Amino acid sequence: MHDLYAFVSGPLVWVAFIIFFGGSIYRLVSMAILAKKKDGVVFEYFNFKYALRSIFHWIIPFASTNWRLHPWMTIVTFAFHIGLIFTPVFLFAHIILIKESWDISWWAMPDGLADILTLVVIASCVFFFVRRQVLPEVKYLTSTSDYVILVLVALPFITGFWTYHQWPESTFMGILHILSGEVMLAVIPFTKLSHMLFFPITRGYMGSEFGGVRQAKDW
Amino acid sequence: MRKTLGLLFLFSFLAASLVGFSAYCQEDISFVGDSAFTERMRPSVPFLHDDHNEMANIEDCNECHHVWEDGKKLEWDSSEDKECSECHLSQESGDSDMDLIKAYHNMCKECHIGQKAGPVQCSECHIK
Amino acid sequence: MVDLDAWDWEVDKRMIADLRQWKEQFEHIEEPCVSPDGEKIAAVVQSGEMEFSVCENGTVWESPFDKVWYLRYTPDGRLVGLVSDTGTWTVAVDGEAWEETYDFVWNTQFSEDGKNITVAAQSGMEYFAVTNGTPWENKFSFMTNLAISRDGNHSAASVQTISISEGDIWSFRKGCFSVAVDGEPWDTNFVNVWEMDISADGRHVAAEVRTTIYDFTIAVDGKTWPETFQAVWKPKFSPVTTSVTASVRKNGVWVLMRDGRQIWDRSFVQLWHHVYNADGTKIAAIVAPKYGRWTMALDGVPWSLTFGDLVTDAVISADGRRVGCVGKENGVYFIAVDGIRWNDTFDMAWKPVFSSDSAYVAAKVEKNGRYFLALNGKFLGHGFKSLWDPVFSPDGKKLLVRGIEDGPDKEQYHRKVIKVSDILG
Amino acid sequence: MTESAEKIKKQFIDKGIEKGVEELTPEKIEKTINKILKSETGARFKAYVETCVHCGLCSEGCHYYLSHDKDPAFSPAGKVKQTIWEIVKTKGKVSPEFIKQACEIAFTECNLCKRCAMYCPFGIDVAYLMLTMRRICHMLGVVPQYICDTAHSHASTMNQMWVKDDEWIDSLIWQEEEAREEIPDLRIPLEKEGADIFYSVIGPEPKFRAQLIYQAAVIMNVAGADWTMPATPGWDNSDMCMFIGENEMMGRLKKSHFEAAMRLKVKRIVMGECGHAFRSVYDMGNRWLGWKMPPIPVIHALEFYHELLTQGKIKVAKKFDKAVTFHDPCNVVRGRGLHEMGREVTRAFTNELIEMHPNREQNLCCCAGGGVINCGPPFKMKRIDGDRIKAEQLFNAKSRGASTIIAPCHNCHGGLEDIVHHYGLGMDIKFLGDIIYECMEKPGASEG
Repeated sequence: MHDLYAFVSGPLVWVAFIIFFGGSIYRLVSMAILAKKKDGVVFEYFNFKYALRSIFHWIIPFASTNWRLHPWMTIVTFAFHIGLIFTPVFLFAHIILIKESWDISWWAMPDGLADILTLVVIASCVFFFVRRQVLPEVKYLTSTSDYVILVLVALPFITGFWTYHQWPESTFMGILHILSGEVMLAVIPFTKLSHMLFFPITRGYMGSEFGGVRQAKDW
Repeated sequence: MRKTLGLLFLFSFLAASLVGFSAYCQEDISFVGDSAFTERMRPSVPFLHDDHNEMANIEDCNECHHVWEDGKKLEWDSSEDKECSECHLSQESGDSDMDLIKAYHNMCKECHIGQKAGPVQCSECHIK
Repeated sequence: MVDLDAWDWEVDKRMIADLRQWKEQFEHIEEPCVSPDGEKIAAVVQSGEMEFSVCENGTVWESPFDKVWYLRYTPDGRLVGLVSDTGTWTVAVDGEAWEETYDFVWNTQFSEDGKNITVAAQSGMEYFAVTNGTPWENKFSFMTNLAISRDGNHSAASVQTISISEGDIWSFRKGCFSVAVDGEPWDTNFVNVWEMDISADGRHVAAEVRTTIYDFTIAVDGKTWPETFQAVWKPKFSPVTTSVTASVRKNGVWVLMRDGRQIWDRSFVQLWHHVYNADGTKIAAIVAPKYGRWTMALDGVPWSLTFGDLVTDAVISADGRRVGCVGKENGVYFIAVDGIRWNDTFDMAWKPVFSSDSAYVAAKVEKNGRYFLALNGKFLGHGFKSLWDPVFSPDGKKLLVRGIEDGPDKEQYHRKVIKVSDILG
Repeated sequence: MTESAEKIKKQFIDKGIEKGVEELTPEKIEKTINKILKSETGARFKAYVETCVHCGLCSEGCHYYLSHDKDPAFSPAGKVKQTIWEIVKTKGKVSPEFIKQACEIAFTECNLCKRCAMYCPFGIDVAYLMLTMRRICHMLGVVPQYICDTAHSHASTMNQMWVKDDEWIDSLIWQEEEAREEIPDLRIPLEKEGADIFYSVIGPEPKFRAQLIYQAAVIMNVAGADWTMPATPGWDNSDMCMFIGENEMMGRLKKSHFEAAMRLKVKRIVMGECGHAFRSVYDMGNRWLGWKMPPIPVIHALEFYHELLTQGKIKVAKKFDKAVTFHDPCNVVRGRGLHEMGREVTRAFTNELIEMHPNREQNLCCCAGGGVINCGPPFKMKRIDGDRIKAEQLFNAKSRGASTIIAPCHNCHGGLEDIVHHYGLGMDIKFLGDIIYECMEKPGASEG
């Protein structure tokens, strides 16, 4: 168990972060090179002002027409993404681990809040799961990989919650938590989770075309 | 359909597990403590000093109660008369609570991992 | 070519006509045109109720027409209009209508010496070209892209050789179009035939064609280049040989080819309107070295100066040493010569004109609704109401200026010959 | 769940598609698809395909989806799933039958209106993906017959309607004569070098709607505009080649159009009330040729009318006496933001403008654009069924008093006519130019 812990909390963390950051940079750079080569228009018409204008309307809940059309989805997806990003980054337990390793630290949220956000993320995953099952237009588009991704995202939160609350086998869950977190991080650049990387670009490009060329709104 | 059922099962199992168990307690324990810890984010760490040292085969006090000077651990000096926070949270060092916690964690975890014995995960020490 | 030496090159300024009088005389007068030598000015005028004629230097054509349009001077100074009477159309030259009439005529073209006049014509829904009143023997169900040789003795056009019913996309793809040269179609049919060029000796024709809906190439006298491309633009014959050059699109970029082989060593985002100098040794073209940036390239080497909006009116001096164009950046026009942009900006600029020794270059430009001359980068402050392209004397030392000057109570067309050295000081 | 979609699909037979598919082999399909994907698609294609998280939020953006009782097969991503995702997943190993379905989806179940780009949180451009599918179909020779024929007309005549060079000029001369009866000194100046404005129209105008050229000439003359029209090919700004993915021909058409204007040394191109043509000259054809923006400014009729009105060059003589509603065409509203200008002119010339909902950038498509109406009679009912939601939207405006629809786009006009007729809405459809012509002051006009 000690060796396993040392492995998952040591070298594997490095591996996960290297894959995540390296992979993300690779995806973004290779996409940029491809765009330069074959989609010159993306650079020609990209306009930061209009890109940001569009992005802002989409990262603020209810700021776009479609967010207003789907209030539940909007609430859940924003809560989910906030929980998904804020919880791991501002979790005290994570920060102290980083402090121990690299002697850097930042503001940590109260554990109670982290608990709530974790439940929000897990509940959102359940919501997304049910949505994929229940709404015909979503079900039609859903493939197995979408469920796998959902599980990959939910797993670190479930296991984290589990081990934090010290339910049975919490040591094992602790290992599983670290492992699943690393897997999730590592797959971001190479799965649908890469929408995290490409959102600003695809949205920004559409915003640029709409704002800069078409002189119309795109939200 | 089969895949979906399987996934559904997995989800319900995990959900049930969340609420199905409760924490357990230990008797006759004493805790790692430092007066600097006024607010506790996690439960105190149960620690039976003599049992631990016996089990871990530790004889020298300064194995844990160390004294450092100029970046070197003093072989013949020890600090069992002090609280950890006297050095690890001193005015001069400018340390924060975080650094004190870090000192504790590193002290325990590095040794445990090195010895392949003893608790290392959060939940193993900070028992509810 | 027209003999420029025969023109009056004495330095002077003469009033040819006062258009104010014309306006009083006629109900309605259209925009005038002037003869190449500047001696004459003419306009379509409404001479009565639904009755049109042409007024030239104050004299009206003897017989009026139901309609006159596309009034143009031949290079040798004859006045040509497309006219209709009682529902039929023909060509009128200096007021004399051709005897033959047609259901419609259009697209007037002149030989370089102005002797030959060719138009596209339609009669009974059949299409053909007519030169000096003589039509092609063969007629076609469809004709477009009429081109003539420099001497005007030959004409060619894209024609439909196989009729298809509307919606028959399958027959279309087998190829129903060809090139008719003096009315004789090539043996080969193509899916489409577009613009064409006739060699200097008038004996060969090169055209843009597509052999399938996906394959584009150049066909010379009915024979295609061995390779096909993603797209092609208008081919051109060398002015002295029978070799053909055209820009073609290969692998998403444009290159210049001669007789099927690439001649410039680099490709461009766009490459079109290539022009030859007099002896065919130099080629210049409008190019886009990168997306959205336009310039001129001489023998494959682009200028470092580029324009964002457009480059047009490519011109190369007869000796091939100098290249000019009109460029547009951020909505304003410039004249650029040899990679240098003239300082002044214009609302519009016309094709620059080189003197025969290429020492001077002049152009018509527009600013705030007035027209001006610009010479060797210098903008001449005297504005005209209307102005025609400047013409250099054969020795290149004088400039013919044809313009309408106006004031509160005048609108006079003047012919003026000035010394280039007087302007440049 | 796709039953309804399947049912609808089987009703339509198109010879262009059927015969094209007959000549396909799996090898040819695979080779062509991979060639296109490799040589012509790049980062946008990749990012759009890989970024879509299958959330279904684009669905509400599509009028086909809304009109087919929210059948997911008609959602934007649903259509991408049935076309692009499949060819990417199989690396081009799809059957001729698949191409047939994909062709029908890409050509007749998407108007490329880009409304869904405003519904997808990622701004994924489904219209671009559908155009890519159309491009593949074109390269495979599987294109609906009518639009294919139109593209052939473009290629042969540089106009959409097989209008021959002389027919074009003749119809202008004829319209000039007609209009002179009303305004005696009116002119349609042909080939006037150095004019301020080059006025361009679409092929159907000289062929079927010459009245629009007449009206434009009257408006130009009343406004005292210095304008011209070419007596050569290049007069037609429309472009069905763009909509079948025949990009090479799109480029040739736009070159012909812009060069006609450049040859005549005009300052700007003003175009009639057409939407797709605007898209073609404003951000499609020009780009293929290498012009970042149109080399000569292109002013859509809506903007031009607005300019004439605000500069006082045209004046309101009387107000249009019926309450109107304003249909926002995708290509000039989502495509150029002209919705407020259109409304200002409409308000000036009418007593009452009743908004339909949604409107402006959010307006629902006419279901005719993107080349769909040009796919002809075989797909007419598909268009009408595919836009029931538009009928509801129009009916709602009608119930609040609107009796005339202003549709400043030819395709919208055609599409809305079919919808109004089929659903028995009993509303008139007009171009904005019709209203201006009817209601403006015409100082030079003869009595009568």
